This record gives sequence, structure tokens and C-alpha cells, in this order.
Amino acid sequence: MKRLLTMTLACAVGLAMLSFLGCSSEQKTEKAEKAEKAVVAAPAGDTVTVGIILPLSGGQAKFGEVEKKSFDMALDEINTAGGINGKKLVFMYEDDTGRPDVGRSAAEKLINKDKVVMLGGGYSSSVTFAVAGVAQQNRLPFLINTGSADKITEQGWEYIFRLNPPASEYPKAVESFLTEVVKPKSAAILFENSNFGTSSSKEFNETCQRLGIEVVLLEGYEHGGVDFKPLLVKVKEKNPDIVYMVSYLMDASLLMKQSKELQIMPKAFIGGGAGFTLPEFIENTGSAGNAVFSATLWYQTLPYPGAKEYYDKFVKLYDGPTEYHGAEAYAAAFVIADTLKRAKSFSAEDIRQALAETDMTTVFGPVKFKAYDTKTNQNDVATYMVQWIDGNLELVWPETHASKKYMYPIDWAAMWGK
Amino acid sequence: MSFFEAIDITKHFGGLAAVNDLGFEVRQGEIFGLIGPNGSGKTTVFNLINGYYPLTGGNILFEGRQINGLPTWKICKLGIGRTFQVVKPLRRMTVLENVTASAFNHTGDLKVAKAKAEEVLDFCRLGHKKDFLASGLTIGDRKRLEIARSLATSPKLLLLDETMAGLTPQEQGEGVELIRKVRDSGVTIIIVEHIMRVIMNLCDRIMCISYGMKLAEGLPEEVANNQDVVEAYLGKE
Amino acid sequence: MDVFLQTLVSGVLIGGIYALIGIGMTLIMGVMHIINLAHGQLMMVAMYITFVLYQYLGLDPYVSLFIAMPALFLLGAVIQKLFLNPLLKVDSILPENQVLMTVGIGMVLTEIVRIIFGSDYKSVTTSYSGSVMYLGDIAFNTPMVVAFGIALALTAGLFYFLLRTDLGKSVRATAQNKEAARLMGVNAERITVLTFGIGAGLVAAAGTLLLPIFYLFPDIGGHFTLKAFVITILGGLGSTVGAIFGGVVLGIAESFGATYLSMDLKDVVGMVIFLLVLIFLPGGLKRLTKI
Amino acid sequence: MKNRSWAQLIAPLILLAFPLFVDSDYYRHVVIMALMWVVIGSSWNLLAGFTGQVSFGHAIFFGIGAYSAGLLKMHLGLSPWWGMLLGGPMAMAIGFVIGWICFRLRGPYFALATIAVGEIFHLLFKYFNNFTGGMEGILIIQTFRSKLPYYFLALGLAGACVLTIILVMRSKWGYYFISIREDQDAAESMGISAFRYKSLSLMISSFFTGLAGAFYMNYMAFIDPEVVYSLHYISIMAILVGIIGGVGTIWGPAVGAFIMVLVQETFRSSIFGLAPDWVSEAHALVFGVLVMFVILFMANGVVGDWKKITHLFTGKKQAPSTNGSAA
Repeated sequence: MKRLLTMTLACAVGLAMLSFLGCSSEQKTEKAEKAEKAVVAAPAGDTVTVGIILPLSGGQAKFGEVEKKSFDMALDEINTAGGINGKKLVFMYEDDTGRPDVGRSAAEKLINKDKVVMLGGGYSSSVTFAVAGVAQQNRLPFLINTGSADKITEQGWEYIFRLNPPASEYPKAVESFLTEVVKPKSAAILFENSNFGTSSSKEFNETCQRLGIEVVLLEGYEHGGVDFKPLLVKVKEKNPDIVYMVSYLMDASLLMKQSKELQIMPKAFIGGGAGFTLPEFIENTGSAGNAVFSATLWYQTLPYPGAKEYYDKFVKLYDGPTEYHGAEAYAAAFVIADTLKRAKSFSAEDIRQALAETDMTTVFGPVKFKAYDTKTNQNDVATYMVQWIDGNLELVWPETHASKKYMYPIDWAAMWGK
Repeated sequence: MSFFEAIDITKHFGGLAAVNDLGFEVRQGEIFGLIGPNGSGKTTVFNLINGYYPLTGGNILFEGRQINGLPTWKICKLGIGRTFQVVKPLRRMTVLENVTASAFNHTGDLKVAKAKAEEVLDFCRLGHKKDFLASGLTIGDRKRLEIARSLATSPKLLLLDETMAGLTPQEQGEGVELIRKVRDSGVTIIIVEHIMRVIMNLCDRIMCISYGMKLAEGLPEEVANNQDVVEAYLGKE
Repeated sequence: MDVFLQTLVSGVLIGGIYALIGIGMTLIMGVMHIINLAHGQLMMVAMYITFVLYQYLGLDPYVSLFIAMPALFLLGAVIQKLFLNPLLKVDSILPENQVLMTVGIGMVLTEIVRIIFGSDYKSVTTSYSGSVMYLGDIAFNTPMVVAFGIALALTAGLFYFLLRTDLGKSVRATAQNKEAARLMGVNAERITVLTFGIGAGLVAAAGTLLLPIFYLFPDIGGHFTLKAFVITILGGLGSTVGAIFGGVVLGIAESFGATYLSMDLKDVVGMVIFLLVLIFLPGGLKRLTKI
Repeated sequence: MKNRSWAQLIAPLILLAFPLFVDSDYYRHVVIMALMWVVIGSSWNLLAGFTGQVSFGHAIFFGIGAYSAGLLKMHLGLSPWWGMLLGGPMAMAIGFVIGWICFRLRGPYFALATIAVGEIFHLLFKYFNNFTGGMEGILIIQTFRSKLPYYFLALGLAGACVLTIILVMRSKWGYYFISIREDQDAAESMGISAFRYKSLSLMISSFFTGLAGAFYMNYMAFIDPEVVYSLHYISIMAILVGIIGGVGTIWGPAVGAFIMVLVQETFRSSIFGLAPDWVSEAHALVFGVLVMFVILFMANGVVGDWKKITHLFTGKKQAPSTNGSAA
């Protein structure tokens, strides 16, 4: 009995402390924020804080890291150039660990506790979707730069803006390449059973049907498998003209390595973005990754102002290459800065207004949010196709922008040997 | 209709017959002793009556009803209680809680069950230790607890499995007295015991088994003097 | 026919890796009756050791085997001695608290590795990573064939150890009855430490052999922990030959599930078989064969 | 008796008054999450701590509850609040079936079986994406912008759950549950159908876990199979909450839930921004170490070993415990 009493008392004390913490924190956080501001602020003495939600740990941290570096680089440039009308811009990063529930909590914290003026980031589709829900409900603008599930901009949410194209549009360039060059009759579609994988593969399946390409195999897999041969052996048996894969980095590497082992030789292997464009892909796969195509959203030789400079600076600063995810983040940072500069005030409504009126050119291309098809506040982006040629990622399609002529048809037997 | 009857019960473990074609009858109100050398299958017989093991062959009738094939708890509900040779106190419950739990056998009411448990504990002279944790009891008290717990289920037939083993002579005396008291309260008892003094003292009839087969059955003196029984215990000369 | 054969070959080869993972677990579960839910995490640690040796010293993973295995033996022994054996003296409501302890150990190992190495994916690409042997049209991945061979060799070695050496006999005695073994003069506590060490060493071999064909990240362990106990139950507790058998059965079942049902359902097939064996065939598949 | 009723009034009162003192949505959110974990942890504890059946699969019931709400919205366009009605019974039904399959097994084998069933649910909900939405998940917009309705709902749920468990544990069922935990064979010979009462315990447990799941759908507004069927983040967390607070005690999981959520949030925010950034990565590590520590030195958790802890500070020698039972 006594034990119960002490227990309850302990609970009570704990709660009391928590409530104390809570009420005093209201003032405290303000104080702390001010103190923080005082430390970091430029002589002008004022800052404006934007919350950025990225996967900084967990399976997607690789991409999150590239994006964070790009955000940091852009932030530095923005503040060097005078910040937001004299105020210093601050990015407050929150780690979503790749899980939507954590992302949601992070958004709650940024909005309610840290009182950021708007949100940015959003890597994986599920996290982005969950965070977008929070932002919309709290009526705080959220500029997405990577999360690509189509659904996100199909809800009619006026506070959600997306810089990158929806997943269904990633293979737009692939589509024209297929109709003009490869002219395949059959296709196999393999995808990771994730939000991005499922929605992109669904869309590509529809694309194939529209183009009259027979989809002989449409199959998902669980991330983390060691052995893809049972899946690939089916691909080999069906012998499709093209194999389209939506995978993150490691599965992408394993799929190609094991395809080589099984000597699967379609007219073309095409990746649906994500894992197929990272430098680690070719490191892991070696010759097995050569001549693989991938959809992409950006390439450093594209004639956008600053694209090449961004790439070179990134390589110099961080001693490693960047790719379309980095460019998305870098561009998003400038869109955020541009919006805040134009906004009449830092109220959510004014920022939303300014964001909606965005019309600028970034390293990622022109940015303008519009409503089309079933989507709203969606930036319409051109897409491209890259190919790994002799260990380098080259832009090959559309040909007008190509950094190198595509390698097709491909003589797998000669390249792989046996 | 006999009160309790085992008809040709058989139990095989793998190829080994632990109990073989054993038949016996127990009359209402008597104390029936089951004796036999180590490994002769006494505890197995209890486990068969109690439904812990399924029978390989034969039938067990209780108050005219076939009980083999029923689960243990149902057999208990019908009125057969048992104690375990290796005592199984519910260690993290108090003595009272142990007995209360089994007193719920025929009631859903906590008050009724508790009252019943207190009554049984007093009957078994454990009342003064009712708030002890079962894990803290001496071996003698644990055996009493076993009996109290099975009594609290209000059995008509009680199976006592070596309740005297490991007790001091004084405790044994108390035990014998307790078992008599139980019988006098109207409960029929089958008892497995090694200590001959206790058996001879208590039982109305005795059956001796060896290798799962019946050697002798009858009044205590008859069985004790039976040549086969003596041989089974002492070995052939 | 090729599809069938290639699936079978893939299944058997991946089964070899599975067997290596399961064999350590079966020893631990058989002797100490502990379900080690940190098994995959131990493997993960071994993989990181191999990775570091390769990255910074250029050591071939097959050479690292001789470093990773002893290292994990030590780690396993320390875990058993410091964290699991003391629990025998603790009176807790749930007898499963040793299992829960391994959950905690697994978390801690994962998080320490995450703090040191980050959650990036790492991989080791050796010259032979992608090397393949062909028999007709059927591909045999060389590192997997090697892993299979080593799995067999380690099983044979363990079998010999348990059957023929005094120490091994003590281990078996402890597995059958700890109290009796203690009475016979076996230092049961030391035996459990030794057994956990060997179990950890064996799963280290699995990790090291897996690295050239796979990749690693801190969270990789959980997935393989699940495999490990599936294999152990399939093969029958404490049976070394059973672990090989269980591993190969799981490998084949998953492969056929993936080929003829769907790649998505590969793990479901494994789990369903596991559940069926657990419920309807206590003692595992070895009961069918009487090995 | 007086002490008890007095003490039991205090905790709910403070929790009721909490939002009056704290108007930060963030802190309210933290307490809402803790209250949700009180429900899950207490439910797990009823089955594991009181009935002795360690489940590694409570994510199943959580997921069923969450999807009951989510699928109503997705397929029928109904408000996910209806899920609060459907989620509990659905989870209970599934719990009954799973019990029917898995209660043939005892001890650690039961635990293993629940892991397997949990993974099967996880993978099947991913696979049948036409029905469940698969990895695209189900997203709703919260009904209320204020945290208050959610706060009181969570508080009500936690209260109902703990109260139910208190009542159950004082009744015949409670005695039966503990008897089964202590010795299943002895319990059977006392006229207790182990199978029936284990199933009852599991059904109560899964009912409340399902309710917590339905609440999660309504409050967090996004679910996918990885989130709600997670072995690591739901099933194992439920166990750790129970262990830290105290297995087999009424209030243990409640205390454990608050400890877990507070540790997680304080470390995730680098101890309110006072510590360097890397501390935020250590929250899982700290929690893991805490779990190991508790199992080693406080086998009965913070609540169960409360005396031990207080005596550590007052310097008194520990008296042999005489009140280990919970009923």
C-alpha cells in the first residue's frame, strides 16, 4: 500500500516537474532563442529561422547528408550576400530518421516550439507526406524539394509547394528515349516496396500501357535482401526488351551485379532515379553498372545559371560529387531566401503568398508553382536521362543537352564477358 | 456404479510401457494407498487420472462418467484435486492468494473465495502464515499449502502425491492427522507414499504396483505380507 | 527447367550463409536455452571489423576471418560473463529476462556502431565479389560457394569439438542438465561463457563471408537475428547438423517463394514455415530425419 | 486503504490539470505520446507481466487498430473516429485467433511465435497494397488543431486501461492470470483453464492496444505498415516500457512510458539544446543502456524495486520483500 503511495507520489512529482518545465519553457525558449539569436546574429541583430526536415540518420542518411551540405552551402552564400533584407537566415535542421512518425514529431516541434516561419526539406515520400499534413493543418508553408509521391500535391493543400516533379514524371525523358531510340515491345518493372518505389512503378506501368509496351513482370521486393536471383531469374526467363528498376542505392547495386551474374541481357537497363545516380553505385557495381541508364532531374552541365559552379564548389568544399538531390536542396534554399525577401511580413499567409508568386531561375532550372492536371502548387520540371559510360555519369537525353552521345545498342556479352 | 474406477489403463512413452493394463476401484469415503518401488509408475497413474497425460489405452470413470480425454482443469472442476510430489507453490503470491485462486473453482465472488480459503487454511493449520509469500515457506508448510490449495477446489476425490516425503517425524504425524481430518470431512483420498508407517497407519486399502502392473491389492496387512510385494521392494533372493 | 534449377541453386547457396548464422545460435540456444536476440547485431559488429580491416589495412575479408572470429569470441564471452550470467542470480517475474537483456545488448551495439560509423551504407568490393562459375547456364556465385564450403567445414569442426573433445563433452553435458554437470565437476558458468563466445565467433564468420557480396549499415542486424532463430527452430535446437539443414531449407523455401509466389512474399514464406514447425513439429525438422 | 485511494486521486488530478499550466503544444504532444504508451505498455504488461506470456507482437494489435480507423476512411470515406469503436474489437478478434494458434506454445517459444506472426502481418499489409494502401500509407487531416481534445482522449484511454487492469487484477481473473504465470501445471490442477484465461488476458490486452492504434491514426494522421507494424519501434518498445517501469505491477508500465518518452525527447533535442548536437544521436543508446541497467540491477523495474531505489538514497538496508504480489 505504501509502495503504491510512494509510486503515485513519484509520478506526481515527475509530472509536476514536467509541467513546470513546460510552462517555464515557454518563457525560457523565448529567452533561449533570443540568446541564441544574439550569439549567431549578424550585427543587424535579427534572424529569421526556417525549419528543414531531412533524414540525417537511418537508411536514407546518405541522401540527407548531400542535401544538408547543399543547404549549408547555399545558406552561407545567402547570408554573405546580405541575408534576408539584412536579417540573417538560419536553417534549423531536424532529423526525421526516415520514419514518418518521427518526421511528424519533428515538424510539430519546429512549428510549435521553435516557431519557424516556414518549413523546407522532405526527403522520403512517406515522411514528406506526413510532414505536409502537419504543415497544412498548422497553416505553415512547406517547400518540398525531394519527396515525390504524386499524392502530396494532389490534395489541394494551399500551403504545400513542391520544387521537384512528382514521381510519375521522373521517367518523362525516358519515355521519349524509349519511343525514339529503343522502341521496346516488352518491359519488366522491379521496385522496392516503399512509397517512392510503389508509386513510381505504378506510373511507369501505366506509361508502358500507353506506349503499347507489354509489361511482362511487375514485382516489388523487400529492401535488405541478399539474393535477388529468384526475382532476376524470372526476368531472364521472360526476356523483356527493357528492365526498369526503382531502387535505392544498395539494392540497385545488388540488382545489377546479380543481373550480370545471371547474364541477363535486355536492350537496356533503366533506373528510376534515386539509387542509380549516386557515385557509390558505380563503385559498388564496377563493370556490372556500366551502360545502365537512369532517369534524373538534373545534371551539372545543364545550361542553368550556376549549375556547373554549384557542382564544382560542392566538389571542392566537401571533396565528393553531388547529384540531383543536392541540386534540389541548393535550389530550394535560394527559393526560400527569395520568398522571404519578397514576403510582406513573416506571417504564414504572407510567406505563402510570396511563395505562390515565385518566378525565378535556379541551378535546378526555372521555378514557378502552378496548378496542372490534378496537382496544385507544383513546379513543372524538365527531366533528363543519364547513363554510366566508362565509369562516369553522363547526360545522354534529350540529345540537345547531352554531355555525351548515348551508348546504344549495348553489347553486353563483350562488356561483361563470361 | 462405483465412485472411481480405472479400467485397464495403459500408458506408453515411446516404446516403453509406464503403466500397463492397470485396473482398480476406489470406494467413496476411503483412503486408498498406492505403493510401489521407485519408477513403478505411481506418479504416472496420477498424471493419467488428472488428465496431464493422455491415455494410450483403457478408461477412467469418475462417478460413472468417463473422464479420460478431458483436460486437467475440467477434471478438477468435476471434483478431483491433486497435489504434486515436487511441490508447485505459486511463488510470488501469498499463501492466502494461493489458496484463494483455487477457491475460485466453484465461485466467481472474491469474498466467498477468500472466506473459503481462510477456512481451508485454518483447517490445514496454515492460517497464521496466510500473508507469507509462498516462496518463503518451509518444505513442511509448502506441503501443507499443496494440500490446502487442492482442498480449496472442494474436491470429492483427492490425489496426494508423496506429501510426507522430506518431513520430520513430527511433521509426518501432523500430516497423518490432517489427512484423516480431510477424509472425515467427506473427501475420498488416493495417496501415493513411500513411508510404510504412514501408509499402514492411514489406508483402508492398498494397491502395490511394479513396472506399471498390479502386484497386489487389499487390506494393508495383506498387501504388506504379500510375497510378490516383498520381493519387488527387496529384490528376489 | 533453368528457372527451377537456378532458383534451387540460389536457395542452397544462400542457405549456406543462413546455416553459418544459425549454427552459432543453435549452440547458444541449445546449451543455455537463451534466445539471443542480439545475434544479428553480433554479426553486424563482425562485419564492421572486417570492413575497417579492409578499408584501412587493405586486409582481404577471408584473412579478416582470423581476426573477426576471435574478436567476436571475446565480445561474446564478455557479454555472457558480465551481462547474462549475473541474471541467473536475479529473481525476476519473467524467466525471459535473459532474452530481454539480449534485446538491450543488441540496441546498444547498434547505437555504438552508429555513433562511430554513422548510418551510411558501407560495402567492400573485392576482385572476386562478382566472380561467378557457370555450370551450363546455371550461375554459382563464387564467394557464396566458398561461404557454403566454410559453413560445412565449421560445422564439421564444431561437430568434432562437441563429440570428441573433453571440453565439448562438458558443453553437451551442460546443455542436457546444468545441475548434473555441475555435480560432475563441470564449471557450468565457464562453459556458458565459452559457448556464447563460440556462438558469437561463428556468426562472425557468417558476417565476414557475407560482406564481399552484401553491404552493411548499423541496422542490418535485426533482419538476420530473425533468420537465425528461424533456422535454429527449423533445424532443431542445439543440433549442429540441423542448423545446416535448417539454413538450406530456409534458403530454398525463400527462393522458391520468391520465384513462384512473389519476391515480396519471400520473408512471409520463411515465417510461415517457421510457425508451422514451431507448432506442429516441436524439435524441428531433424525429428523427421532422426539425425 | 485510505492511503491508496488518496494516492490514486493525485495522479489523475495532476494529469487533468497539466494542460491548464502548460500551453505549449510541444509539451502537450510529449505527454500525449507518453499517455499512448501507458496504454500500450499496460496492455502488454497484463499479458506478459501478470499472465506470464511474453509477447513480441503487440505491434499486430496496434496496427490492426490503426488500420481499422485508416481503412474506414480510405475505403468507405467514414471518419476515422469510427475506428475508435472498431479498432478495439477488431484487435481483440485478431488477438483471439492468434492466441488460439500460439498458446499451444510456452515460454520463449510463445515469444518467438509472436515475432513471426508480427512479421507476417507487417509484410502482408505491405503486400496487399490495393486494400491497405501499402507503403503509400494512409494520411488524414486531424479533426482538431488544438491538442486539448487529443490530450483528454489519451488521458481517458490511459485511465480506462489502467482502471480496467486494476479491476481485473482484483477479481477472479486476476488471481487466475497470476496463477498461470507462476505455474501453468499447478494452475490447471486448480481447475484453471490456462488456455481460456490466457486468451482472455490476450483479448483485454489486444483490445486496449487496438484502441491505442486507432487513437494513433486519428492523432498522428499518417500510418504505413512500417510505422505501425514495426517490430522494433512498437513491439519491442512496449516490452522495454514494461521492463523499465516494472513488469507485473499495475503502475509500472505507466511510469516506464513516461521515462521512455522523456528520455527520447530530452536526448533528441540534445537536452533542450544545452548539450552538443551529437547527444541527440545518442537517445537510443541511452535507452538501451537504461534497459540493460534495469534488467541487471532492478529486475522488477522502477516501480517493483522502488524500495531498493529509495533505500539506496536513505542508506537503509534492504528488508526482504514480502509483498511481491500485485493482487
